[in-house]
Amino acid sequence: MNFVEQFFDWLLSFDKETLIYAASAIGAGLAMIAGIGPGVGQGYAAGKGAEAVGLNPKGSKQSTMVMLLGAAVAETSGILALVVAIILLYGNPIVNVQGASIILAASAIGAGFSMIAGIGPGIGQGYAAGKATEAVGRRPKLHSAVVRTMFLGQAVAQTTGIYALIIALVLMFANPFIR
Amino acid sequence: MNGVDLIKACSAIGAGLAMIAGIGPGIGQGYAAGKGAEGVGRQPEAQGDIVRTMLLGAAVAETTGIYGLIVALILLFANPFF
Amino acid sequence: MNGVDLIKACSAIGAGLAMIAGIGPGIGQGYAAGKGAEGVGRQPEAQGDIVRTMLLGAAVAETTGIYGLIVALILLFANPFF
Amino acid sequence: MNGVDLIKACSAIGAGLAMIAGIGPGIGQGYAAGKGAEGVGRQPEAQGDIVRTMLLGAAVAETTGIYGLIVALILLFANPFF
Amino acid sequence: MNGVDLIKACSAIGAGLAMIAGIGPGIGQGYAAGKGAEGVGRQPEAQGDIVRTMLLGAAVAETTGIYGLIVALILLFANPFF
Amino acid sequence: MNGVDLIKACSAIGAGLAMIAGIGPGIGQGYAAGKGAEGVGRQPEAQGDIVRTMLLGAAVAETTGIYGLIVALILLFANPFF
Amino acid sequence: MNGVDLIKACSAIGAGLAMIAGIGPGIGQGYAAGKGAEGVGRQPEAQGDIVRTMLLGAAVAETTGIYGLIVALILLFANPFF
Amino acid sequence: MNGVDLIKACSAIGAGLAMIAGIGPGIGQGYAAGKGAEGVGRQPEAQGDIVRTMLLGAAVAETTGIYGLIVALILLFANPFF
Amino acid sequence: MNGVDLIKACSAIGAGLAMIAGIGPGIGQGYAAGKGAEGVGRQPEAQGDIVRTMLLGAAVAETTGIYGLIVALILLFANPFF
Amino acid sequence: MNGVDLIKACSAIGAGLAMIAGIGPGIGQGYAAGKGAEGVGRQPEAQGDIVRTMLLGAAVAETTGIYGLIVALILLFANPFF
Ligand code: NA
Ligand code: NA
Ligand code: NA
Ligand code: NA
Ligand code: NA
Ligand code: NA
Ligand code: NA
Ligand code: NA
Ligand code: NA
Ligand code: NA
Repeated sequence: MNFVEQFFDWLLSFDKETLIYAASAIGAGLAMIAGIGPGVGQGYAAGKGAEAVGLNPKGSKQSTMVMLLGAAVAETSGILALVVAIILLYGNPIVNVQGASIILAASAIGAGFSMIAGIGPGIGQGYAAGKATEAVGRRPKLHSAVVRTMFLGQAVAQTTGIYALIIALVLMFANPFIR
Repeated sequence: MNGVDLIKACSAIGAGLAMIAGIGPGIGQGYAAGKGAEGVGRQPEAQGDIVRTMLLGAAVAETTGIYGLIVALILLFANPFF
Repeated sequence: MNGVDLIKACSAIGAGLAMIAGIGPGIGQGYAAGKGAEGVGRQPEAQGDIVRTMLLGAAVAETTGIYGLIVALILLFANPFF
Repeated sequence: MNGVDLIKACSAIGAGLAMIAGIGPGIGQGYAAGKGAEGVGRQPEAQGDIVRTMLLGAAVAETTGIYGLIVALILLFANPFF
Repeated sequence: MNGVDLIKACSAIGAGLAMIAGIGPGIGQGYAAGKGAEGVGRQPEAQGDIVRTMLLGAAVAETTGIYGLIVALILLFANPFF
Repeated sequence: MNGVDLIKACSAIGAGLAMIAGIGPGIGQGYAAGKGAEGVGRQPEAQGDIVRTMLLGAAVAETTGIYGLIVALILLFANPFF
Repeated sequence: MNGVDLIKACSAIGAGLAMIAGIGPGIGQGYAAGKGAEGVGRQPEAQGDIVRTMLLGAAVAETTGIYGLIVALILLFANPFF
Repeated sequence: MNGVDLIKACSAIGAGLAMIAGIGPGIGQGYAAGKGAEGVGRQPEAQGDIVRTMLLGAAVAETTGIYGLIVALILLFANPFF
Repeated sequence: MNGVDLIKACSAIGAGLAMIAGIGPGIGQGYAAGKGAEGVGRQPEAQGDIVRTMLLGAAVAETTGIYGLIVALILLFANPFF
Repeated sequence: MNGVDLIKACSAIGAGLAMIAGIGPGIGQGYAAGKGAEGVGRQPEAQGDIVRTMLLGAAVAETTGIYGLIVALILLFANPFF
């Protein structure tokens, strides 16, 4: 007996749509794991914000604004993951592609794995948001220079999340494995 | 076994995976809680501002946990695949 | 083996995966506990405020762990798939 | 092999996965322990308050680890799937 | 191959997974150890209190690692599935 | 099942896994961004030096994320296996 | 292939998984080592106390790594499943 | 499907897994970048020494990411298994 | 394909999994290295004590990485399963 | 497909998994790099001692990454299973 071949035979006993949808359910779940990042990062920013308004209540408006601004950037990879999951659930482009069902199903899972990279930018950008909040809380006058540096650094930290999105989109919309 | 059963089985796994996102808000909001408690101890007169900022930031940090929950609930109760 | 059995088997795995969310509140609330203990040692007179803020923040941090538990309990006891 | 055996097999894996939640309280409570020890060294006169706050916070941080244990025990001893 | 063999095989994997919980207490207690060592260096006169608080907190942090061990031992030696 | 299909399927998963490397640069560069923003807030006159060092360090931190991307692109567009 | 072979195969994987627990003590004890080295540099006269506390705490932090090793060794050499 | 196809398929997954090592250097070098930027802001006159040490340390931290890349490239282009 | 081949295949995966434990000592000892370098910069006269404590602590932190290596080597070269 | 092919396929996955250990040294050595850069900025006169301690500690932190590489290379080029 060869259980590897048996397993693949079992998988291929399902029709193409079934296999793709089953894999898409797992892929959507995997993509959401990216949400760890923004959660950690924005929580850090929240803590730094609470600290900043306590230390300098007069600058509390500015530091809260910086916290929210930085946290909004840190949300990006969570949103991207949600978008990929929603596409897999409601606008699944894979199911309309002609090709071997096993490749298409695996591509849905691969897209989900790829989005997990978003943990990184979420944490990192949130850290930057927190530090900028702290800095603005200390010296509100330097608001613009601090926020500019924060945005610049956050943009750099976003890149690997974008790479991951591109790979996920390629797997979903421009799958090179299907001729 | 028919195809819908396979989709349902994998949806159960997908729902479980989506919940893992909850690690993030849990860590982040706990950090905020710690910093809030620290701040309130140091500047009791600013307690209102500190707690309000902590809760505002924590609300923002909750979102991706909610996204995960929504995707899990869709997979469970409004599964578009069958 | 029939289809419902596969769904049940994968639901058991999904329930286990959903619990992993609990890592987050565990870390976060522990951080809050540490900061709370530190704060109480420094400003014993503010103990009430510190502990109240710590618990409020920890309650917020618990939510995603609860979400994970709810999804696991749904998979176990109110499974919509069969 | 019949279906119930597959459910039992996957329940064993699910129980193992659920325990992973224990990472969180382990880290968090250890952090609280460290902060508590630090605080007691600095303000020995506040030892009672520090330790009490540490333990209160650690109790809160334990919950998601307990949730994981409960789900594992349900899968093992009160499995609703068979 | 029969069903009980599959259950046993997956129980071996489940036992391994449950042990992963041990990451948490390892990190947390190590943090407490570091803070304890630091504290003892700074306030040698408070060594007794510091070490006692560190060990008390570490005992609390151990629990989820023990839960994981217990679930693994149940899967190995008191498996309810066969 | 045809063998090339299996290779392509697993290459899709492999490409997704390779991208997970991106967690690292995201966290690291974000840390650098935070330290940069902090530094500019403290020593505005050194802004040029701070930002330049931050970007140099961030460029170095990007490399392993690029490696992951390259391996994914090879698997997708220049797959040596078929 | 018979059932015992599958159990053995999965036991090999379970043993590997159990070792992952070792991440925790590795990080935690390393933290303690760093704090110990820092403390000894600052208070060389307290070296004995610092190192003793560091090692005591590190011993406590080792336990869950040992649990993982024991479960792995049981799976390898005293496997109750066959 | 023949055996070589399975090897190639699993090599694609192995290559993807190996790249995950890149998380480490990404975080570590980013930390170094942040500390470098902080240092340059504080001691602009020591910029040369700071940046040189940062880059030397970052080069050391890159190695395990390179190991992962090498293993992935071996699996892709110099696979010893077929 | 026979049963021993499956055991060997899964042992290769188990050996790979066991090595993941190495993440812990890598992080922990790196932390100790950083604290050691910092300490030597601050108290050059205590260099001997600092480095000795750092290495002692790092040796303790290595153990779980060694456990992982031993389990991997047992799986590879002294496999009790065949 | 024969048994040796399955062993080779799983060895490729095992080799990839083993490389994940590289996360640890990457983070740890990066931390050391950051602390080294910070130290050199503060005490340029101690640069030699700082860098030497940093590199010594980083060498110690590299070992588990090397273990992972060795196990991967054994699986690839000196596989004892066939
Ligand atoms: Na980037
Ligand atoms: Na959010
Ligand atoms: Na929450
Ligand atoms: Na809790
Ligand atoms: Na506990
Ligand atoms: Na790099
Ligand atoms: Na322990
Ligand atoms: Na290295
Ligand atoms: Na150890
Ligand atoms: Na080492």
